[in-house]
Amino acid sequence: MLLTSILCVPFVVGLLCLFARPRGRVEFLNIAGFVSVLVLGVKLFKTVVANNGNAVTEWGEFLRADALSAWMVLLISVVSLATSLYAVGYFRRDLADAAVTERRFREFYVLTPLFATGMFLVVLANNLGVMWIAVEGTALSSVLLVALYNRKTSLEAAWKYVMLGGLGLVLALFGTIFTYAAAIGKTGAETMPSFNWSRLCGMAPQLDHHLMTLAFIFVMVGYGTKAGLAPMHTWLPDAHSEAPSPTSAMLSGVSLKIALYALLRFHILTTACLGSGFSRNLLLGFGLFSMLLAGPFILLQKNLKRMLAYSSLEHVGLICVAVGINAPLTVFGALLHMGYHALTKPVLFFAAGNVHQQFHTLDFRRLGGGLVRTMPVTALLLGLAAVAVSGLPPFGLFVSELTILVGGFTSHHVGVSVVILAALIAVFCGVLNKLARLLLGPGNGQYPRETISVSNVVAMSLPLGTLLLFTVWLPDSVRQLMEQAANIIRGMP
Amino acid sequence: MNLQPATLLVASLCGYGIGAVAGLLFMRRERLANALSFGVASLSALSGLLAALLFLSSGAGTPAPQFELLPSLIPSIKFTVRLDGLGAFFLLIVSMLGFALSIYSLGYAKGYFGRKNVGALGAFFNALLLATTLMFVADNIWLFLITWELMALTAYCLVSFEHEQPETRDAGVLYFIMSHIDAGCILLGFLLLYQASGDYSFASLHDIGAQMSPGKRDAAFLLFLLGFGIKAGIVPFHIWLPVAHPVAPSNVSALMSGVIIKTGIYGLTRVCFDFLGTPPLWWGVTVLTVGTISAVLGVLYALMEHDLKRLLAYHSIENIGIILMGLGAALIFLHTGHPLLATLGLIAGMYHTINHASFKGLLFLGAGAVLHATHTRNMEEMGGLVKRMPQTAFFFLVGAVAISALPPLNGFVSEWLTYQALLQGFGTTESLIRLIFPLSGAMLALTGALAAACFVKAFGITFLAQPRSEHARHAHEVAPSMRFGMAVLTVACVLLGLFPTAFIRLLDPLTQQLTGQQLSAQVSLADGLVLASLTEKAGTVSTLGIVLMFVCLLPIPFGLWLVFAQNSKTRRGLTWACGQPGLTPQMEYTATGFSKPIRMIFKALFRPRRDVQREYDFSPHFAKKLRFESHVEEVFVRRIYRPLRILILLVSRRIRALQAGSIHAYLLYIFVTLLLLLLFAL
Amino acid sequence: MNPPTSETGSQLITLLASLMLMMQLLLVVQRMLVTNIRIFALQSLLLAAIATVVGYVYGAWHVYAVAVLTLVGKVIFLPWLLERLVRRIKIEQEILPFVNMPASMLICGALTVLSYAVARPITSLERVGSNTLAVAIALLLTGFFLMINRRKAVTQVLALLTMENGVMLAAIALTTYGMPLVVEIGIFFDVVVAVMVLGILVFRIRETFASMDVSKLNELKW
Amino acid sequence: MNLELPAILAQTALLLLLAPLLSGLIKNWKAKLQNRRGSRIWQPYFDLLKFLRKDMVISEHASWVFSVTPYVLFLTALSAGLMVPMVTAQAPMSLFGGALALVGLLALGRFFLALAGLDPASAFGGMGSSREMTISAIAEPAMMLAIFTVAITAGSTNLSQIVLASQGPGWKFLDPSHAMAFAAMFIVLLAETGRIPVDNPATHLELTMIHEAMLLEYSGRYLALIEWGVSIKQLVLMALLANIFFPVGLAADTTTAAFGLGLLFLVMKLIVLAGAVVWVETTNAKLRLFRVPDLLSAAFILATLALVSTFLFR
Repeated sequence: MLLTSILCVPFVVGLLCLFARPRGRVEFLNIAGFVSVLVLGVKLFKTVVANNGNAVTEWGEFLRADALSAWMVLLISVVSLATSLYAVGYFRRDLADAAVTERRFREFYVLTPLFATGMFLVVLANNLGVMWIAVEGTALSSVLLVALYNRKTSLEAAWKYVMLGGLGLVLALFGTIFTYAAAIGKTGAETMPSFNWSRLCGMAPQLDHHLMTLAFIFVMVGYGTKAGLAPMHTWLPDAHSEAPSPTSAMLSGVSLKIALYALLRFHILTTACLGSGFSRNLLLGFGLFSMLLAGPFILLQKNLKRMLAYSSLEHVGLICVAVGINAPLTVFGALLHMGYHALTKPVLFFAAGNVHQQFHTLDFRRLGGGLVRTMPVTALLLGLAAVAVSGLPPFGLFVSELTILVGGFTSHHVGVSVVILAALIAVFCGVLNKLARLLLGPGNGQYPRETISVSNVVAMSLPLGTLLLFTVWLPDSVRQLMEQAANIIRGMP
Repeated sequence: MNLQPATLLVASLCGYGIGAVAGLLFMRRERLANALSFGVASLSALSGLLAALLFLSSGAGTPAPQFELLPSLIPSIKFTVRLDGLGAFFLLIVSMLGFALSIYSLGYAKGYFGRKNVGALGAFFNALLLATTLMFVADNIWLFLITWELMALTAYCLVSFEHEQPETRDAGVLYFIMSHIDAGCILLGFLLLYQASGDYSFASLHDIGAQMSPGKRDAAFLLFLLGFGIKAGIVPFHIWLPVAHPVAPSNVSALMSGVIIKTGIYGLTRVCFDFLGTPPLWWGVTVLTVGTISAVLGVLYALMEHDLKRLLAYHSIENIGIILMGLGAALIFLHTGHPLLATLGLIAGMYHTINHASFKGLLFLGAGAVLHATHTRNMEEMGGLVKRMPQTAFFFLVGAVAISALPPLNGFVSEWLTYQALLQGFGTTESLIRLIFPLSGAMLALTGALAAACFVKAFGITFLAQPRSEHARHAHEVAPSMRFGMAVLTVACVLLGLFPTAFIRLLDPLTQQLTGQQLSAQVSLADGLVLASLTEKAGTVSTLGIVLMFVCLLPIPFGLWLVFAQNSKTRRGLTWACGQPGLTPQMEYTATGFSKPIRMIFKALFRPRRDVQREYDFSPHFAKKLRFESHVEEVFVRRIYRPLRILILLVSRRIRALQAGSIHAYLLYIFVTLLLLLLFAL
Repeated sequence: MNPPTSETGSQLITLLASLMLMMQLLLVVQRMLVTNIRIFALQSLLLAAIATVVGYVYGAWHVYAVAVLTLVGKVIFLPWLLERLVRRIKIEQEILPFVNMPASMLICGALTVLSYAVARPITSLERVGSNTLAVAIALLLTGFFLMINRRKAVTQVLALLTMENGVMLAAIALTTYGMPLVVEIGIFFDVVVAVMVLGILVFRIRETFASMDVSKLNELKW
Repeated sequence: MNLELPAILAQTALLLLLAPLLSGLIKNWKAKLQNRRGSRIWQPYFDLLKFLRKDMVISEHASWVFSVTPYVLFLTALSAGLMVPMVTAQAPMSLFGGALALVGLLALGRFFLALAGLDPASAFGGMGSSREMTISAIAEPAMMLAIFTVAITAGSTNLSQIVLASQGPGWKFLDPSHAMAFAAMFIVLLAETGRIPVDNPATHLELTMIHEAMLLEYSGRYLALIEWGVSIKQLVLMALLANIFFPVGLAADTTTAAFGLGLLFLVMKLIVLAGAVVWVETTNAKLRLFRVPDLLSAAFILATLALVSTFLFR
């Protein structure tokens, strides 16, 4: 019942929020829901580790959680919890400023749990078709969140998001159907083949190679769009910058990785089927391209949240490259990186949200500088998270990036590693250049000193604290889980 | 109590940690934060100093203490610390400077009270010392890289401390970008080494170069040279240095110039002498050439400065060049199979490293004191400070004499050793390449003479003559703690200058570790009074002897006074001003004027831009107002960095145009991607 | 177990599929919005017909369900919804597309050829009809092109839906039985919800921008 | 350890006494060549005595640096002189430093003199300091290279060792490299001692003076000390030039005859050198300040050629 309850809790919370009356109760429901999901997620992770990496299944293999899924569940629940915590202070202030209406407020609290449910379903569904449906569900629930403010720009962003995302999903569906078709007639009897990933994986070598190649191309472009890989990433900065900050955090923190997860499932299947590096090389290529493309955009960026979005593009690219290299260390590093990035990015978006609520703009030039003076708490947390996201110690992204590089070097992907490093440095330079000028400086005296709610500070410092904790102390069980997940990705269950 | 170096080292590291935390905790109570963080830092530095001295003086045979600082929590990351000869030597440098600076800071930070967050300053200061100290004793790639990055991060925070000034923010950004690039290069270099060794510990990397293919070994060397070179500020990667060092608080400038850029030297020494094995000839030649160019250009650009701290920063480039000359010579000798000479070169480089730390630290502290007193870094607004802050002036003068490589102070000793290494190198090989030795020696001479010229300017314009501004007129002597900090380094300069043989004995563990030789016995003559270069025949010098000579000869002038000048009187009078009454400060020579001959001689390099504006009253012959501006822009900025920056921005702008907001274009990208992939799969 | 009528059925399916492709080409050249919507409805109807034929010929009952869902959803409900939308926002005609008609036709032709080339190695896997898969891929690619070429939000939605038709055609052609019913229904509902969401957005865009021209949505860049 | 007290005392005395004589000699000869009668060659001694007895006026702006400088200048010149073989091959203080220390000591004196030029806040002093430091800076590499050429041949930087090596086998008298190095050194000598064509020791015109500009504020016994120090420096440099390039007649043992012979040779060599200096001073005009680098770079090129030829001919 574990998997079912992980799905049900946020779903029920979302439905309840439709009807719950005082606003406080809605907020409480969300937080409570995500806390319990987190508890369930931890339980799942423990179960999987205790199972020695064997998958937990429910409903006759309809729901299935192996180490990879369990890891993703953990990420989703942590980010959702942080988001729901942050949203309290954020929307209270927005309501006070009349930036959102009561209706939009409720819309957020209903859609966010549904969004989370969709993501949980993506990672827990065994059936590839259901997985697709769930991804589409996350897209649809998040579109309205992106358009929540109903500004011109947010509508534009939402439109681009839904059109490009929808297009990507159609392509992904095409690929999914091809995958399904590749299995027909290969199991002997002319019966309905199973659409379950685990079953397909088991018979992977017998799948039709041509179809699988085509399927992976469509899936790559399709889910790649959703995961924000360049050159299909164009919706990403728009959506991330226009969504309310809690939603941006969800989008960047986990939503991208969920699409990537779907992609990875197909990658595992394709590699097992073709036995060649076809999908690996595609991942590598798209990943590198994404990483390289992020640099120029960050260098000339004018908008804080867009800059963060491009940084996400870079990190997703890095994860892809790491998986594409396919060395034990790089895949391990990629998973580690997913986790660390999921803990870091929301904090950055939360901080950007605070900045926006204070100054009503995200334009670097209009913001000027001197955030350390005008908003010391936000500036501190933003600075720390920026240090983390730039891959500097003492935060974990340094470790994961270095792990990936070491893996790349030892598996004779020296050139790729050098490009990775160059891209990382380029992005670092851009981010530093922008944030140093934003954070430092004499400050603008005409704004009132920042008022920051406790929940806000907690929501921002909790992920950072967790990040720091897991940097210096990675429990054995977590490591085991990641190693098992890495083995799954590398096709060695 | 039996004190072990390891215990003292741990105490020192913990101390810095406590100092950092204390600074943060008591942020709101700045006096307490100041006293606690810098007080604890000075004690920690003292402990580190003791640890280094204990280890270094225990002789070359002592096994290096090695221990785990923290249990390993993430697989493959080990916090192994090992205090070997090289590490201990640099620990000595950082602790010596750390001690002096911490005490100095107690007074210096008072200038920030009520204005800036002194607690944060103390915290970052401690953190920087912690990271640097740990970096010097790291025995593992991971720990090294982590501390390396932390060092860059904390140094960035300190450079940007006075971030209200736009130039400070820009400088910080430039500094951090360059440090990140150097970290990237170093990382790649280490990855290449790791590829060959398969282990992260430094022990496993020892002589790993022998197992690498020549191509990879050369690549690793170049990467390290680039990475550590950027950190050390070699030309042409030095552009961050004269920008970043001056804008930091002066105690931090001193630390950056004294220690942080030395981390590059540390890394290069560690890598070249410990890891990469017997070097090919061109490594040494490259290092020597780079060093020579850095030295000459560094001092030339220093001469053009009239910002006191920028001037000092350029001198750091010069001195790094001199250090590299010693190291480069040593690398050549390693190649030609002359370990003794290599050791001499290494000693010259190391000696100059600690010397530079002491006198450059001292000079920056002096500059800080001047800044504290006059609130300006512009030399043209100073003058006459020798009467208003006599002790600071004295300390600064000692530093100036030392950095100009004048006997009997420490700068002279290390440059003497460098000369000796270079001269003896001539005989080590028959190939034409040996001409490089005397030629770099000549350039070293040029450097030394230009440095002397520069410090005549720096000291003369800043401290002597009449005050050139109201600020300078109202200057006052600085707090006792600041003077004490300077005094510590002054004493270090004098001791290092007068007792070179004793100090070289401390270098025995280092040379034993890196080249397998110990020179302390060979270079010491007459019970250590005289320093010889390997043999007595090749050349000797005794700074202490020179001082003794001075003392012995001093009776001559005094005897003359007694005999002839008993009745002569001394009185104060006006300075000759061509008979005009009223000598004004405007008549004094300025810093810009002082360096004009040099500027004119090296016009081709400097390309000075002059801007003269005259305002006339009634006759074109009598100008009412005259405004003169002269700018010198660095050739590398002009020719490389600015075009590069423009190019990057241009390319970025082009790329950015791909994403101009049209959803149709976006769809097209996906479409084309899909089609390409489909065609590819056909 | 193949029924004897499979040969005829196969031919019928091929015919219907090629008709679908023709509808697609008509869409490419047609600029009236309402007509576009009706052509799409017709195309969906053809899809439903194919599903019925498959269901009948192969005796796969749940493919009927697909046919019914398509009929209800894509032939009736969605066109109705879109037409209502178009009428409410009072825009009838597409403004000039980026590529003119003859060039569009040429491109679509090229895309169809490409589709055949792509589908060639896997035609042997087709269960129903011949070259149905190629048609499906062609539908997808031309739909994609349509989406790029058109400026109006509603046409873009339509293009997306035709692509979806192509996907469903591929599903039927490749798998005989369609996919598991749960998946089919899920996909169907997702599509419907997607169109409703799109509708909401189109409406809001129309309200805010006083235009439905998506090429004017270019405030967000870089 | 060759720290023999008599030798030290003797050489100190020699330096102190011979230096003014050398200056006087040059002045006198120069005057003669210019068809003037000129001052007596003993005149510098009388000047020094007079300066010593005079009262001093020190600028009100000057600081302790101004007062310290005469001592530093005097002591550095004297100490440097003790490291140079003059009469005996073994200089009394040669263990305490060789060519490098000598250059360093002279530079120390110059450093302080330049500071003292800036100290009294006069425009002239600063001008002199600036020019002096510039010229010495560009003279230094040439000097070092010339010294290196000799040092490399002898395998030592120790001046006594160089002289001793020259008396051993394998030493070619005035081989091409040494000739060029000598020429370079001679130019440097002119620059370092403030002679025409680099500087005019007899001028007080602000446009041309270099060395004198720094001394402008000195008077009385400080001036005496400085003048004496400067002349000692001149003597030291000329003795250096004479003895390392023409190492003949230096006393190798401690007999009186050897000493006498050595002294005789030294005086002769100095007379020849002084003659050369006088000849150059009389036949040349002073160069413009910004032409001086050309001269000194010529010296540098000569020294480089010397070095290259060492490489070629060995």
